[in-house]
Amino acid sequence: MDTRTWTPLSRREIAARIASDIPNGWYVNLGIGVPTLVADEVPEGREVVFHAENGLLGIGPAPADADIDPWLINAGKQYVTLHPGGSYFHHADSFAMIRGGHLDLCVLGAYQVAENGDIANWATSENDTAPAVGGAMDLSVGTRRVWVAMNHLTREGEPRLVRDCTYPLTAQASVDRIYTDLAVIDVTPRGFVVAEMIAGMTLEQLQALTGATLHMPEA
Amino acid sequence: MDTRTWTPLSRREIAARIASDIPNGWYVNLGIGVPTLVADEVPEGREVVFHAENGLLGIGPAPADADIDPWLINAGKQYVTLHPGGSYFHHADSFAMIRGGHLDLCVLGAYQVAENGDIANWATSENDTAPAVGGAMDLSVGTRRVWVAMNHLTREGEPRLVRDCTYPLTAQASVDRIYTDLAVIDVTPRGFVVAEMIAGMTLEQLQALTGATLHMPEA
Amino acid sequence: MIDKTVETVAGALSGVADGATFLLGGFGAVGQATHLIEGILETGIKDLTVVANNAGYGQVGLARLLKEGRIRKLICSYPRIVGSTVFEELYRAGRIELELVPQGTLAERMRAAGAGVPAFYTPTGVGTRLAAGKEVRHFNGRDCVLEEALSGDVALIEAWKADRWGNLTYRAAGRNFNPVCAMAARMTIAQTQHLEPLGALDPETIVTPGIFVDRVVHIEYGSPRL
Amino acid sequence: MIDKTVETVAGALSGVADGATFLLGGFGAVGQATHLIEGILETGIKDLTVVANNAGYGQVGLARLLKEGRIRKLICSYPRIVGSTVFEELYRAGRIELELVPQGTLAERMRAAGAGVPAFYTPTGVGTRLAAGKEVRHFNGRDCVLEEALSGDVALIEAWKADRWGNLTYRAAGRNFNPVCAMAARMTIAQTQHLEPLGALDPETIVTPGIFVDRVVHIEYGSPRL
Repeated sequence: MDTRTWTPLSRREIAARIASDIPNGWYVNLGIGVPTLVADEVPEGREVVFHAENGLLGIGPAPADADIDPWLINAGKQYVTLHPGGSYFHHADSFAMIRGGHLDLCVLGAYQVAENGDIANWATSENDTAPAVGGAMDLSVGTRRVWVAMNHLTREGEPRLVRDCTYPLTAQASVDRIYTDLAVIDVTPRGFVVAEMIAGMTLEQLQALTGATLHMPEA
Repeated sequence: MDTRTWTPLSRREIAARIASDIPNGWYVNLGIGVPTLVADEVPEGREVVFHAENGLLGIGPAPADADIDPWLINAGKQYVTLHPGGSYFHHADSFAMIRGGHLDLCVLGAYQVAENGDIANWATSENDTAPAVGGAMDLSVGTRRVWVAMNHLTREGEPRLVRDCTYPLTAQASVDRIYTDLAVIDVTPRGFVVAEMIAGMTLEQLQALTGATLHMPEA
Repeated sequence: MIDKTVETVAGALSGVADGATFLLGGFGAVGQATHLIEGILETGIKDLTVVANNAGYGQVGLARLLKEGRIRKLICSYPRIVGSTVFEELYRAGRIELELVPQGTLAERMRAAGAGVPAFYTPTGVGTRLAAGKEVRHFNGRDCVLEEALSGDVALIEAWKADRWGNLTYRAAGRNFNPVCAMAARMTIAQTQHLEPLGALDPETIVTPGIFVDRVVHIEYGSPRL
Repeated sequence: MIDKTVETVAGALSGVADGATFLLGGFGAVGQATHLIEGILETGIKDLTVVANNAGYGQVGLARLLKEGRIRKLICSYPRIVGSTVFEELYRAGRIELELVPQGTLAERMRAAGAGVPAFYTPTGVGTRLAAGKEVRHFNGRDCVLEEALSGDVALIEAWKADRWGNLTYRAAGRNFNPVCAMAARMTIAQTQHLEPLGALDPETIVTPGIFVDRVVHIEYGSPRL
């Protein structure tokens, strides 16, 4: 019998929680997985401009099958549409936007985040066969803010918020905020600071599921 | 009484001489002065694509007054036209073309050229008031070939082809060929090699007007 | 809703401050945001650093700012003004600092700032007095100098068409430094001849995407004068 | 007269040689010059180095070249193939060399090659295993790694429209790496869906000016498959 006093957020609930924190007018890049879902959860009345590494700004919702343009895909290779006001550009310009600090935010998935903001999200061991990195390293160092969306624990029940990443790093000290199925946690000079927990969760319970010390916000 | 046995080429004749050496299909940047005249002297039947630093490829002839487009100027700030097939781009892309070796040729004016190919064409003393360089340094190091168009002598009768430049350098060892009002001279590992002299000129006479040793082509 | 348009030049320039670095688009008279540049005069700010290819033209824009003594330093490839000697006079009198930069290096340094590249090597200028004191390094058989990114606090640029997201197109040779300045400044302000509804600009033909633009002011500025 | 058009894929690829470095445009299936890439198979050349964002898609193009053992080394940000395990098998067997490069660094290294910039500094990758052994230097309070330009012998790219001068436009996300590869190769070969008369492409909307393009082959290649 499950004695837990809480219900973890679903993937869509995590995405909606993130979307609620994105103000009108931000330029945002979304990674694959839960981050991609954020686009559908932007609150009514806000214009958020979504960017894709492969040279798109102003990505709109997924098309109906009949409306697919085979030349219009995002970085996750899904068919998308373009919002009025959207634009196309080449890869060097696209990563100039990323590395040059022009994007307000990227939302990434991760395997691990360390209490100093280190992120590991591209390889699960030093000896990965055929490792693949894509744009993760550029996004992590380049955008003004990096928010991570991930489950609080691995499938095996190991904490993903850790003192030091054991997986290969994507970037050093770059994560600003973490949204998990259990909590919202800021990465600060003090380390992990709990901004929010789901209903029924106590700090002690959350700490037991976390691999580094959790702090409460200063009064 | 002028005892000279030769008649120096006019500015237009120098330009025509240069134009006759430009093959069909080259991409060419022309400096101000005599080089600019080269565009009008391209032999019938050849397509040469002219580039301007301020973001034009495919420059056509000067417009009639009635056809002036005030937005369409070259790097010398003269009104120009655009040939069908021409294109516009920004300054960073324009100098990517230059520095990246995509232009087959630039034709520049110069104060002095040294026998190792050093060129001085932007400042006449180390203490110039309000010196101005423009794109001369980028062109001199970047294009595949650098041809210089200049009079053989200064107004004061000093040689412009010299052992070492005394004016501030634009670039080191970059000139390939010099077209003067008296001769065509290649810059080679041996130094200056006379490719051609105007009618009535002897090597001895030309040498007397030149500040470094002139060589004849190897047989 | 995103609306980057502002009604007036004064509104477009609100917040600019003494000591700021301005990046100015334009090449000669073409593509220079003269109304915005003259708007700086009205704000009263001074001690400015200005990055621009030329030192202005005629008696307008940058030439007026120079004349009124607002500019401490000019970073420039070709500091000549057709029809004015104001820059030469200030320079000879030691009343303005000049950093002379080859034109391609000027463009590339701003592009680098916009692209998050803090420094790069280039063969331009090696062995000349403009490279004096700069680090030289050998790549592929060739000496190159290290050049650092050049960013600005404010870019003042001129567009042909714009929309409320700040997407821009240019006209002919009016493009020049404008898209490069737009990338390189913390705040980019554009004056545009035409303001279009969102979606009217073809996404294939937008030259400066709105991500690089903060404010747009619609001014029917007419034709450049040569 | 300048006419860069060639009639056949074989003609477009004439002169390519063993050991060459190929730059391939495309991101996933979109914008990849599949007909030209498959044309390499027919030429019989081998020992190739290939620079591409992905390791191909499905059973076509780059995936076929890999399968036939023509490729010695892949320089790539995301060496995965949807619908094929050929790269993984070669890699595990030690039969292909992989240089893994962050996607933005890959694009910027090619852009640098095209722009005559031999090397640049970037914050991307600092402190990760992809920066192992690379020079690190501090700029403005931040560590950056030195990255060198990446050029190719031949670029194979896909355009939407082209003319006989080699001017190109692209379609939507088909632009991606294509303009960057075009700048960075000694010879750039484009397959184009549409061939237009000279002057039909608006000079304001040409994305890759013909100066970056050597040969154009008109192939009605249809739509990309995902």
